[in-house]
Amino acid sequence: MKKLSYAEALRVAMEEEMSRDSSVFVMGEDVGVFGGCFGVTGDLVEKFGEDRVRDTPITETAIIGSAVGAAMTGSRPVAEIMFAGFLGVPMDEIFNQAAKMCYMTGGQAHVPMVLRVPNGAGIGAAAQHSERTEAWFTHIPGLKVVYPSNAADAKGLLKSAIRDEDPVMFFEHKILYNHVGDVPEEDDYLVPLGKGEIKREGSDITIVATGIEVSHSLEAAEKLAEEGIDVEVIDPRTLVPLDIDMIMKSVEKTGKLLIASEEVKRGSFASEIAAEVAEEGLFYLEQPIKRVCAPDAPVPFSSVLEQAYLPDAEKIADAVREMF
Amino acid sequence: MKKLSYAEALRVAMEEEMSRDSSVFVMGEDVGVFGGCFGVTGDLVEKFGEDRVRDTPITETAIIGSAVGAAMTGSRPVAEIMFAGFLGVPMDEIFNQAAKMCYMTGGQAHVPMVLRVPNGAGIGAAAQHSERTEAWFTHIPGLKVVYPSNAADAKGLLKSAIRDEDPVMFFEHKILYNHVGDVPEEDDYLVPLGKGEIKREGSDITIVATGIEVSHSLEAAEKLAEEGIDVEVIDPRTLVPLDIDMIMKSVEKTGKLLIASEEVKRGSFASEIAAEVAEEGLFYLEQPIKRVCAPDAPVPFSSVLEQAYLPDAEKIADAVREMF
Amino acid sequence: MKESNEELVGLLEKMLVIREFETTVQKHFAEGEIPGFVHLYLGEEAVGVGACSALGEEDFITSTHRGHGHLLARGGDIKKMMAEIFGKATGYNKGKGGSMHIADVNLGILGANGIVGAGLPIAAGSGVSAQILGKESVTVCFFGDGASNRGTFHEAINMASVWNLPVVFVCENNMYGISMPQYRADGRKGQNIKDVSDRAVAYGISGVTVDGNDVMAVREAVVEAVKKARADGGPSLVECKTYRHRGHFEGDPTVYRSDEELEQWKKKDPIDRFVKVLKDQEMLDDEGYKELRDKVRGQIDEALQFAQDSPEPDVSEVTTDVYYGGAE
Amino acid sequence: MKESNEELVGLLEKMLVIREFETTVQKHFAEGEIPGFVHLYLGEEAVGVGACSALGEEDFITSTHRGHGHLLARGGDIKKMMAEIFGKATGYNKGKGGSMHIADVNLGILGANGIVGAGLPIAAGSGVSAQILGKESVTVCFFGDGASNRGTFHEAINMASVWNLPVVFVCENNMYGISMPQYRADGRKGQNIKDVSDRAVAYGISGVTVDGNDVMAVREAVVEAVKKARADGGPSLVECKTYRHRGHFEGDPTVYRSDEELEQWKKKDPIDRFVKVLKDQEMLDDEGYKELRDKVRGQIDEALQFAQDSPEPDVSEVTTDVYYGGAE
Ligand SMILES: Cc1ncc(C[n+]2csc(CCOP(=O)(O)OP(=O)(O)O)c2C)c(N)n1
Ligand SMILES: Cc1ncc(C[n+]2csc(CCOP(=O)(O)OP(=O)(O)O)c2C)c(N)n1
Ligand SMILES: [Mg+2]
Ligand SMILES: [Mg+2]
Repeated sequence: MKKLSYAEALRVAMEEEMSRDSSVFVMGEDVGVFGGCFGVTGDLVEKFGEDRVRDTPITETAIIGSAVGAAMTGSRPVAEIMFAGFLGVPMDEIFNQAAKMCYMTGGQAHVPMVLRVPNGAGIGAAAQHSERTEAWFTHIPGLKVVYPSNAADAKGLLKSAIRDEDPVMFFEHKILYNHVGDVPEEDDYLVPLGKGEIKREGSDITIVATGIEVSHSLEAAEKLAEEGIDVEVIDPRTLVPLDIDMIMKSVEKTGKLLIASEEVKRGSFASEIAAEVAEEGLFYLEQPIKRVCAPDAPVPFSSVLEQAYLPDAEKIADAVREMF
Repeated sequence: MKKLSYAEALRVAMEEEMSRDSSVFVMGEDVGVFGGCFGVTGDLVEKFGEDRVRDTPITETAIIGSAVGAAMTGSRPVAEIMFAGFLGVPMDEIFNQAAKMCYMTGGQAHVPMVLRVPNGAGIGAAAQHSERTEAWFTHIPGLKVVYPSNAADAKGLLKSAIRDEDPVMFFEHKILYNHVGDVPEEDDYLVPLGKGEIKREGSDITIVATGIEVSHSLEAAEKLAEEGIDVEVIDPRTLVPLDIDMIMKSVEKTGKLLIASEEVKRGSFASEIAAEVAEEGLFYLEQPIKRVCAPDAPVPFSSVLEQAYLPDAEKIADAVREMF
Repeated sequence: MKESNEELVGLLEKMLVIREFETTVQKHFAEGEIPGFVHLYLGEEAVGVGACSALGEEDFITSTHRGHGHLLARGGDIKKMMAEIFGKATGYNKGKGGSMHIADVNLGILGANGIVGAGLPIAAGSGVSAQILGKESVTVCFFGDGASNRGTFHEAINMASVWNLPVVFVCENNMYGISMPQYRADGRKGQNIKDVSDRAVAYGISGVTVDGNDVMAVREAVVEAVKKARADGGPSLVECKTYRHRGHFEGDPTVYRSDEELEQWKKKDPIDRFVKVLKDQEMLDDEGYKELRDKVRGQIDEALQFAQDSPEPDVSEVTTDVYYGGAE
Repeated sequence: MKESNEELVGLLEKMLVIREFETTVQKHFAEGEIPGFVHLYLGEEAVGVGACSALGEEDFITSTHRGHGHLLARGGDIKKMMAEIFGKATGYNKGKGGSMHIADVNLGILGANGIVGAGLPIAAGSGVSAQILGKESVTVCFFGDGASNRGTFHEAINMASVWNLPVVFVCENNMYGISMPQYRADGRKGQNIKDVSDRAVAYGISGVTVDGNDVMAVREAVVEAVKKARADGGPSLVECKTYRHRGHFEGDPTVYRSDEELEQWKKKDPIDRFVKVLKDQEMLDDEGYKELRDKVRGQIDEALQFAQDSPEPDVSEVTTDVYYGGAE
C-alpha cells in the first residue's frame, strides 16, 4: 500500500498499463507538457514521448472519433475530455460510433477505448464546467460507465477499463483529485467492472452513492450513527454494468433506500436506480424511495449559490432523518 | 375539424405561425424544395420563400448554434434535425447554449426556439436512424420536451412550442406521420405545454405512454377490456414540464402503474416516471411498477429483429396481464 | 506506373460488379424485399474502384451511407453483402446492420456509416494506429461533398495534418447532398467554392481535383497520395467529381435537378468510358466484354439467390453483440 | 476615415480600462476573493477595442472565455462586471454566470462563453436574425486561434458564407490555445498553417491578417469588414496576431513558453505603442496620459468597492431563471 491522491492513482494506472502494453496511448488537450488541466497525466509525456502522449488541438469530435478508429484497428486509446460539460461536443462519436460499432457490425468490430472525464461541481466553475452528465451514457447501450470514489478504486478501475474490450466512460470527480488514500502497489491490482462495494455496513437504511457522494454519505452516516440510525453505504463503482444484486440485497435488509447524487434530479441515474428497485424490489420498501440530488437547474457560479445547489452530508442526513 | 395526417397537422401549425408572426422561420437540411426528409415542411418554401424556409448545408452544429443566436436576437427559429439519432451532433449547442443561456445570463437572454426531430423505429432504418433520445433532454434543465401522439395534439403543441419563450425539443414519431385524425381548424388552437390528457379512462391500472406507444397502449386496452381489465391510458404529451399530478391521481385510483416506452430501458424517461411515483406515490402502489421498454441494445436492422426489439400492443397487454 | 491487361480489365470487372449489384438491389428494393433506406452508387463506380485499386492488403478504408460500391471495390464478399442488405442471418453483420452499416473488418473495411462525415475522424484514428503500432498501413477515407461541410471534416483533416497521419481523404463530389447543390453561382448551395479540394489549403496539405468518372484518373491520384502517405508524407485530399444516376435514396423523386443534367452525366458514364478506352487499346473486344458481363451477372444472381434463401436472424440475436466481451 | 482627437484618446481610454480592470481582477483572484477560473485579456487590449470601435448601437458581439476585454470595449458597465466576477447579486448575471458567462444583452453582447468555439454559430444566427427581421445590424464574433480548429468554426463560417450573413469573424491569434502553439515549424501545433486567415479560402470569403497589437490596424480592418457586411457583402475573417501576457488562466505556470518570448511581446505592448503614437501626433502629453490613467483607476477602484460591498445572491436564486417564461 502507498498513500496516493486520486489523481496520482489514475496516473499510476495509466503508467502501468502503458508499460505493460505498447498499444495503449493517451490523447487529449494539454495532456502532454501541461500535464493535463487537472494535472492527472502529469509527467507521462516525459516517460513515453509525444507519440504515446498526444496533445491534440481543440477538437473533441476528432479526439473521440479518432479514438474509435484507433481502437478498431488495434490500439487502445485513453482519451481525455477536459470537462464533462464538454461531452456534448463529441456526443455523436460516443453514441453512434463507439457505442454501436460492435452491435452494428454483428460483432466483427470492437472498440476498446477509455474516455476519461473530470466531472462535478464545487470549484466555482459555473454552468458549463461543473456538470454531471453520466446519466446520458447509461442510456446508451454498448458503453460501460465507471465512477470511482477513492484513490484505490481509481487505480483498479482505470486499469480494468483500459484492459476492457468495450468503450468505457470513466468519470472522475474534480473534488476527489486531491483526496489521498491507500493504494495497492501491485501492477496487477484490478477492480472488476460491475462489482459494487459496501463502503459501510448498516441495518437501518441503504444509501447508494458514487463518486464524491460516497464521502458525503459516509460523513452523514457517522453523524446519524450518533443518533442511533445505522446506515449502509453502497458504492456501485460502475453504473454500467450495475451491481443491482448488491443494492437489492441491502434494501431487502434495511427496507429503506436513499440515493445521493449531485446530478440534476430529473432523468438522473439516481432515478434509474429508484426505478429498478420500484420494479424488482418494491415489496422490500417500508418507505418511499428518496433521491437527494441537485435541483433541476444549471450549476450557478456564486459560491453561496453553488453550495445551496449541491447535496452534501448535511442534506443527506436531513433526508435520512425524514425517513425515520 | 378537418382530417389531417400528423405530418400535415405539423405543417399547418408552422404555416399558421409563420403567417401570424414574421419573425418565425424554418431551417434545416432539405426542408425547402425537397419538402423535408419525411415531407413535413412540404410546400412551405413556395409560400414563404427561401429566406424564411432555409435549406442548410449538412451542418447540425451550425443549425442549432445559429438557431440559438437567432432566437437571442429577436427571431423565432423552428429548426429541424433530420433524425433523433443525429442529436449527438449538436448536443453541445442544445445543452450548453440553448438550455443554459437564460440561467447563465441571470435571465437577461432567452432562447425561443423549437427543435423538431423525427424519432423512433419501425421502418428498418437500423441503429443510427431509429433512436429514441428524449431522455437525455429531460435531464437538461432549461429545455422543454414535447411529444405528440396524434394529429390534433401535433398541431396544438407545435403552435404552443413556437410561441413559447424557452427552447423546446419537439419529438415526432416517424410511424405517426401518416396517422390521420380530426384536427381543429382554428388558427388559435393551442395545446398548453405541461398538460397531459387521459386518452382512455379506466379503473384497474394506469398506463403512461407518449408518442406511438399511446396507440399501442390503447390497442392493448381494448383487448384487455374484453378480458375484464379496465385500463386507464395517460398521455403526458410533454415530458418537461410533466403533468405529474395527473399521473399520481390515476395511480392513486388504480393502484397499478405500467409505463410503455420504445426507449431503451436503462436511463429512460420511463425510469424517471417510475422514480417519481416511487418517491411521491409509493403507498398508492399495490404492485411493483412495470416498465415495458426496448431492451438495452441498439436498434437492429432486420425486420424480424426490429419487431422483436420494439414494444407493441401485444407486449404491453402481456405485461399488464402479469400484474393481475 | 504501367498496369497489366489483367489489372485493367480487373478494374472494369469491379465496376461491373457494382453496377450489376446496385441494379439488382434497386429492383428488389422496389419490390419491397429490402427494408430501410438504400443509397445506390450507380454512376460513381469509378471512384471506389479507382481508389481501392491503389491499396494493399494491410490498408484500411472508411465508407459512407452510400457504401456498397466501396465495399465491393475493396473485394467484399458479394453474397454476404447481399444477404446483409436483405437483413439475413448470413449477412456480413448477421442482419443487424443493413445497407448503411455493412463492414468487413478482416478486409480493413471499418464500416459503412449512417452518419454523414463520421468516417473522417475514424480514418484519422486508423492513421494514428499505424503510428502507434509501427505499421505501414494507409487509410482511404471516402466521404461526400455534403460531408465536407460538417465539422468532422475540419477536425479530422486538421488532426491528420498536424500529426502527419497516413490518410487519404477521397471526396466523392457527386454535386449534391440530398437536394442541396454542392455549389452554384446563384441560389442554394452547400458551399461557396467550386472545388472541395480548395479546402486543403486550410490544413497545409495538398489537394487535387480529378474527373471522378475516369477510373484511371482516380487511380492515379490516389496511388500518388498513398505513396506519399506511406513514405511519411502525411495526408492528402483528392476530390473526384462524379454524379449519382439515381435519386439520393431509392424513392427520391429528384425534383431538385433536371433531366438534362442527368442525361449529360449519363453520357459520361464511367463504365462506358472505360470500356471504350479498353477497346481502343485493344485490351477488350465485344465478345470479351459480353463474357465479362455475363460472368458478373451470374455472380450477382447467385448472391441474390443466396440472400433470398438465407434464414432470418434468430430473435435471440437482438441482445447479443452489444458488448464484445460478452454480456455486461 | 479620419478619427477625431477624442475618438483616438477614447480608444486609449478603453484599453486602459481593460488593463486596469484585469490587473485588479488578477490581484483579487490571487487573494482568493474570486471563485472559479479567470482568463485575463492583458496584452490583447487592442483587438477588442479596435474591433468594437467599428460597431454601432444596433450591432452585436459574441465573446469567449477570455471575454472581459470584449465587454469593456463594447461599453459594458464596469461595476456590474466586477460584481459578476465576484459572484455578487448586483452583477450582470446576478452572480449566476461569473467571469465566463458575463453578458449584457441590451448592449448587444450575446454572452461570454465557456465553450471554446461556441460563439461562431451564435454569431451566424445573429446574422440570420438581421436578414429575417430586415435590420442592418452586423455581428462581430471574437474567437481564438485554438477555437479555429473546432468544427463550429468550419460550420459557422460556411453557413455565413452561403447565406451571405453580415458577420465579421475576428480571430484573436494569441499564439496558444492553453499550452498548444497555434503553429510551429516543428513539434506540437494546433494547425499546420501560419495564418489562420488562410482558412478564408475554404469558404470563398475574404481573409486578412493584421497586427493585433496595433489598435488602429485592427480598427481599420474591422471597419472595412463591417462596411462590407452592412452593404450585403457577406462575412469576412480578420485575424489579429497578439499575445497574452499572463498564463492561460490565473495559476497557469506557463511551462510551455519561454520568458524571452514573453519579453519580446511585452516590447510590443499595445498600450505603450498607442500612447507613443498619440504622443508623436501630439494628441496626448505626459500629463494628459497621467490624468487619463488616474481617472480610469478611480473608476476601477469604485467598481471594486462596489463588488466587494455588494450582497451575495439569495439562495432562492438557485432555481430561478431556468426558464424565461417563469417556472415550468
Ligand atoms: C450528420 C448527418 N446529417 C444528416 C444526415 C442525413 N443525410 C444522409 S445522406 C445525406 C447527404 C449526404 O451528402 P454527401 O455527403 O454529398 O453524400 P452523397 O449522398 O451525395 O453520396 C444526408 C444529409 C446524416 N445521415 N447524418
Ligand atoms: C469545447 C471546449 N474544449 C476545450 C475547452 C477548454 N479550454 C478553455 S480555453 C482553451 C484554449 C482556447 O484557446 P484559444 O481559442 O486560442 O483562446 P485563448 O485562450 O488563447 O484566448 C481550452 C482548450 C473548452 N472550454 N471548450
Ligand atoms: Mg454528394
Ligand atoms: Mg489562443
